[in-house]
Amino acid sequence: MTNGWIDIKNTDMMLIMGGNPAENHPCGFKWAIEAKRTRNAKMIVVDPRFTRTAATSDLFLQIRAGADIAFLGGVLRYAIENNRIAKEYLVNYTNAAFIVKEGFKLPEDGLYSGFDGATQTYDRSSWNYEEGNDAGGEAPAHAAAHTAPSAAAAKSAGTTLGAAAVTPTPLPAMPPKVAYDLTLQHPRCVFQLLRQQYSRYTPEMVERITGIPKDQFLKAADLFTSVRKDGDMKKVATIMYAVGWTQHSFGTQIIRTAAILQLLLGNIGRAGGGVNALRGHSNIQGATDMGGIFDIWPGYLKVPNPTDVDLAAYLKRITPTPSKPAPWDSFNYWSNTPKFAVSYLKAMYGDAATKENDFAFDYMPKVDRNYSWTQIWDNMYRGSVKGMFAFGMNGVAIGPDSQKNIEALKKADWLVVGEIYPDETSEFWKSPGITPEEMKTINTTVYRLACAGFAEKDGSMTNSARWLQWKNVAVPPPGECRLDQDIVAQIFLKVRDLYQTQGGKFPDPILNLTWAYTNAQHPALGDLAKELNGKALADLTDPKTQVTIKRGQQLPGFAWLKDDGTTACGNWIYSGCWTEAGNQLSRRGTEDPSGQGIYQNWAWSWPANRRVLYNRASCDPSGKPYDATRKQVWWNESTQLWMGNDVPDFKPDSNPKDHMGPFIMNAEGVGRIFGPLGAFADGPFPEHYEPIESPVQNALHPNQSKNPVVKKLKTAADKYASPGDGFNIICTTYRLTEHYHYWTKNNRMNVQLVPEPFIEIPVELAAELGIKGNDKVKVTSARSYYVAKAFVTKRIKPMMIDGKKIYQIGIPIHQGYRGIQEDAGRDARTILNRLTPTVVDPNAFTPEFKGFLVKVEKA
Amino acid sequence: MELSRRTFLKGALVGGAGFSLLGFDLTPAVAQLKELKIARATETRSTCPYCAVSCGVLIYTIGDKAKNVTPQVIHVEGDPDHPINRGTLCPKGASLEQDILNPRRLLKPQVRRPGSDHWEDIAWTQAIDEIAHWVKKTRDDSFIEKDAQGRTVNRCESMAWIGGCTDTNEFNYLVVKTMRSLGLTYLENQARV
Amino acid sequence: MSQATLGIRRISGHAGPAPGDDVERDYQVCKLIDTTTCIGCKACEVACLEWNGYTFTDTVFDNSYQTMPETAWNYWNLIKFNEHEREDGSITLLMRKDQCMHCADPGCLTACPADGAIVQYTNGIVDFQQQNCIGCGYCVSGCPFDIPKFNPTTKKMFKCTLCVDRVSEGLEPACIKSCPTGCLHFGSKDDMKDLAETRAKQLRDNFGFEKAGVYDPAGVGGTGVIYVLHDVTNPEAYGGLPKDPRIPFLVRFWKGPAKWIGNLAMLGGILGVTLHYLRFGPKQVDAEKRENGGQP
Amino acid sequence: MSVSHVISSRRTGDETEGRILRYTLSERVHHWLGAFTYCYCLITGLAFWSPYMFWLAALVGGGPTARFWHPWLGLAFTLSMFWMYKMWRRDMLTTDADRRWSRVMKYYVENEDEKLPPVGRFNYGQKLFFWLMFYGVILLLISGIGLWFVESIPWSLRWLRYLAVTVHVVAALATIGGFIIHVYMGTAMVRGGFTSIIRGEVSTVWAKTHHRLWYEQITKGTSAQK
Repeated sequence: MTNGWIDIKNTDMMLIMGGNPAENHPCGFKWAIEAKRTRNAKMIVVDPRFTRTAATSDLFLQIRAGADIAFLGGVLRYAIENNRIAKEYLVNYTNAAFIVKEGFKLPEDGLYSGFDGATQTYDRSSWNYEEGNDAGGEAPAHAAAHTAPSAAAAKSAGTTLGAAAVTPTPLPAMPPKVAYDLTLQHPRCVFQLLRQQYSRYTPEMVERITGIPKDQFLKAADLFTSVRKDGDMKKVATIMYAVGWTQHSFGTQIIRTAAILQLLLGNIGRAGGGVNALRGHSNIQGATDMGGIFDIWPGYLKVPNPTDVDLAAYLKRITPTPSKPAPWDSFNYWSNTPKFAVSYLKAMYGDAATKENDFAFDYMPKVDRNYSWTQIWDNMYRGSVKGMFAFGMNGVAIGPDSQKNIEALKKADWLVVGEIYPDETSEFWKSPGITPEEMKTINTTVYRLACAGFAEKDGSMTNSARWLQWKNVAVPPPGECRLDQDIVAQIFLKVRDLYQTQGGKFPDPILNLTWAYTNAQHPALGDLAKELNGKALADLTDPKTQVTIKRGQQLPGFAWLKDDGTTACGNWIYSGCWTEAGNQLSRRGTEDPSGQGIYQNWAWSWPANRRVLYNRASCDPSGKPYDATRKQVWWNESTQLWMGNDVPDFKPDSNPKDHMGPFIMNAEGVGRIFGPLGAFADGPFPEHYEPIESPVQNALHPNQSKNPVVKKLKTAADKYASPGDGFNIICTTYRLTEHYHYWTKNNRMNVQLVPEPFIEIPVELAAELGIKGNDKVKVTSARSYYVAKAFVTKRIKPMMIDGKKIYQIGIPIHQGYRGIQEDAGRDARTILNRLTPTVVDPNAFTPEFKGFLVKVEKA
Repeated sequence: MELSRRTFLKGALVGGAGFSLLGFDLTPAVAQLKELKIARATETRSTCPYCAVSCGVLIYTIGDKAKNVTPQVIHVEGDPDHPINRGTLCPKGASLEQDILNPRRLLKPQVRRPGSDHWEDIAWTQAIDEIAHWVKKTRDDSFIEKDAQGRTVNRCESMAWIGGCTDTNEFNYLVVKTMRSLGLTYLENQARV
Repeated sequence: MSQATLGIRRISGHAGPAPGDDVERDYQVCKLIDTTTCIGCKACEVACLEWNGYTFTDTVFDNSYQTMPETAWNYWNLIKFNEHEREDGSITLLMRKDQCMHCADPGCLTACPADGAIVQYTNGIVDFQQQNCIGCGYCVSGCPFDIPKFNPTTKKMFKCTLCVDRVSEGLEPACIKSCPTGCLHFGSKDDMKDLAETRAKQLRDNFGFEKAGVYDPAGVGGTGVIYVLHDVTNPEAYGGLPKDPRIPFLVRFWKGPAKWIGNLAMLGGILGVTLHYLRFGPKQVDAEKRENGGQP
Repeated sequence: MSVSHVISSRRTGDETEGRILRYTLSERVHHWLGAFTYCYCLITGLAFWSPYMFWLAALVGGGPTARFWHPWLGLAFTLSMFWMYKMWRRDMLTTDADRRWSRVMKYYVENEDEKLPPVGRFNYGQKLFFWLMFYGVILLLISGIGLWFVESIPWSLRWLRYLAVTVHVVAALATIGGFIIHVYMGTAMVRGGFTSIIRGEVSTVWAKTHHRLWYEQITKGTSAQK
């Protein structure tokens, strides 16, 4: 989230779309209710179903699953046409005034410039700024230069990953001096391109694509943009979303549209504003920060690819250089990448990482293609992935196309599952439909290790608002269960012994990995947290403040990291979490003097305990907060420093006159309305594309209906439906508030709340198919089938999409083949994700779980 | 209400005295208050493992940390001091007692041998030993030091690690650290799905 | 009398006044349920079951998010889900937490014949004392909200106790503490009424719910549980919340005037025959009458 | 009318040394069965009826036990009532004589029986009492079942719950009224009445004065048959 859970109480307007916080984040949703109760904030909910979030909303719109960009594009057009934009914010804090190079083409026909049909990729060199100076009128009186906002999606607001696709061909650099036009009139300035791009998203077009009636759409657009009526900068609007946006073949671009809308309205960086991703799992943010995904190192450092022949080449490729209008200034904080990368390598390989061997750069694997989730199962299905560790992740139940995952596991050699309950992945070899004979032919060795539950482990978890919080051990692990970290440590140390005694392929990284834990077989999570924070490997002195840190001491923060090997830090964004002052993660200060829900002394949030990101943008260019009642940070003329209730997300001593951009992580220093060059795989502006399995053609450009860069997988198990072959009902999947994925089906209490899986079917469709409430229903997709009871409801209405009557159904994901009800034979033991298609978003590689085609019939 | 002396007396007295329409009743209608079950339990502060709101929870366990007691959970409630949930919990968080104390918990390592139709128990040491051998064999069989263009890549594409989104930061760091040192490129977690 | 007894204001089936009646000063507890901010998440149902530790039951899906059709002897509070069609044709989901209302004038206590089976504490909580309950089910007839539930095996009645064990130790009830959106609120009756009126006014003025209001039925003397409803003129839409709940007339008649008439009739009958006997004495058979000279 | 009974083969009306059999053994047994069950239901009913009498329940084993047995013994009483109905149905029909009797009932109350028309086996008061009990027990049964399973009466039919309570109470009060008079008459007012239901015999004089028509019918009947 750019802001935080409690910060939502400061908002005046909420758009909740692509997420269902009342059901999936109930205790976080309290703050949305608090905003309604204490500030009369209005809540707009847009969802394919009338959910329990919609029940407390002021305006609910039912939308067709997969038409989110069309709706948001329409709201963008409405805001521009009705001048509901934060002009000063737009000019100074976004790249609206930047001028784009010749040769860039908007996708009227569905394709940006540079598309190569054969490889289904773009040559993105034309998506760049033009070099030059003030191309508009003469420079205005005060140096009201403009800074471009960072790719709001990059680190925080956007995708779960924010990693750029790994493209082997090197991209041209962004010009250091960018041409700009402060009056925003230049035909190729970003603002005009934005206006032209969304001029096609008229209310009529929005109705055709999304199925939302024109008047309803206009009511919502007017209500949401009303925060900027007549240029009023006091009010703030927030956008809250979840996997309802990410799980599409254009998921990243949906979130981009929201980010652009919030930049246009000047809501990013404001208390009660921002684009807030309601992350799913308790430590999904932490696991990603820690580099638990293939394309990043801890701290979102890009993973090296084979063209990085040495450390220098690697650092040159991934360290951005400023690209901004001449009079402006850009902190471009990613310029410190070398310090972070070298400190990480020192943390990994300690003394074995020396200046001479490029700090053991070659010990790290280099990546030159997509190794994401669906690729793992695809390659296991093809036989190249032989073994898998699955610790607390139920790959078979997650899918997509669970049957393919089961087939893949049959071909693997070994599988190690670390779980606390019997799950589908560990028992793939006896999943429903496998005969005893076939079981004999499955040669996979499966180890199921009994792990410890959450109450049996300490350690920290990072929540959706980037707060790291320490938890304590309440009960010992039952039976012979072992702590997860002990299991991984013992397996690794055993592998290391084998390499020491028997040798083997390239043992160096294994042998030289640092393992300085007080108890090697049982690494204490406190030791690991200290390693994350980072320590000095030599005496360090800060020239400005003359403060010295002794060798071996914990570093106070990432400002102290060096690229000469004198500091080690496991994850630069977590530096500051366990300093010499002790474990910051277990702080429990409950004071909140500003009343904005910042809670500076509660636990610790990354980066550097900042609670609201880009909070410099909550002030006007002269450094005065837009809304005095919700002051976050401000420029203190006397001390010549930024100060505030929150840690300023800014260079502390940068005078507003220097006009440094508030989005310090971007090379431009400002928000990216236009996502240049390699930022995004499918276009600098979001364009509406139909889901891979869609009942209708794209109303904007029928011949390019789907996202051009999305590739289908090609094994026998990858099948895709089209309306032609009888699949004409849109199906969306989601979680319930009473259940948690495939976990609480083992919990007697939650099973009592919702005892059986069900399928939400509109009353009209049920009537057509002769289905009554509680009847057993079979849903079939191109890949497989799913059986559950019918929940005939009035909360999903039929929709008119482009003249066609379309039905939508909704299915919760919680059924598996091991669980209390499953073992008692009280449900059909079919996994929902047998239905879902194996196609992913080109930037985040998230499968398209929301909005695919199915058939429905009585079972 | 236990048969107190007074009730017994009253019953006997009235029984003997025969009819008395306006009988004077001595039964004390004492409302027996259930004593507060968490009054003396040990209170441990933790975080709910389910969603990313990170509600603070109080886990009440029996005993007062004395040596001769194995703590067992008797109740889980919201942590009123936690600034985000302020003592509230959702239906999953409120039922955490059933997650900690659950008869379906796996209690020992098991293995399914190739072609077998059942789980077999296996000792921890043997399981770890076998897994380590599998890891080494799979890595050695398929480790790629140089790619087609002869550039150093040092990666192992035949093993995958998935998981970790409800486990701690420190565990995830340990996993990334060990798996990257093995050269794994297939490294994924729920953030992806 | 033990301290607990002094805290009791009314006792069911009790001859004479309750020992603690009007003896101790105490605030009236009140649970506010703001159905306009209820998200039907069932945290209250779980918190109640977890705190009171009663057993689980096998439930069946029945075309609704609702856990079960009615509260049960081991499920004291239940959210009623209703897909409600508004005037303008749009659908909304009305969710109301159903549990004992802790009436000021409880129908269950009035109807209960057993001594001490139902008590009303000085803070307004109405509580079943299972050890005194004789399982006759009169409270089922007395309750205007159909709350008391019978356990067929132990032959005892059960209902929400408003966590009297927590409240008496100064804690708030478990369901209220757990409610994620703060739709449930705990405090004195005056504070909660004030909070409810303010919220209802805000709903009328700022959120377009002209008929929003506070549900605190006078028919039962006001309740320890009050609702804020989107439309207080139509409480029935919230899963059968009675419009004007009061103790049923026949129950009041039976426990009131009929009781005294009956007692008087019986006393009168006994008195009557005794007087008759004194006045007329026994009947004489012919032979005896002749010997006694025909006196009566 | 009389039922041959294993214990005693004698029929009502048999005359031995100036004693006439008024009630056979089975009639007496059923009467006392009904009496006992009614008394139990009376005591426990009164306990549930008024707080001031709740201590009665303690007498008969405590509230729950009282509540447990009350319905079952209620059923037993109903059965014995029906059985008595089967036995005395014909004798209990109101005749013209009864109507004339009722008009001058005042004398009966004031013990001037001689001014009353002759009476059959049961006088009109006894008949009224019988029918009172008979219809009373039917009402008690129906409303009792409603009370017994009150939790299974659905909320939509809740008026049935309230009606059940009221009907049960009113019917009970009626039967209690009758019961008081019945016990009073049987024990205090009519000497020999009590022994008649205990031992089954009455003196011929008793029969002549209280139930002349029954006496004549019985003695003429037997002499005629003899």
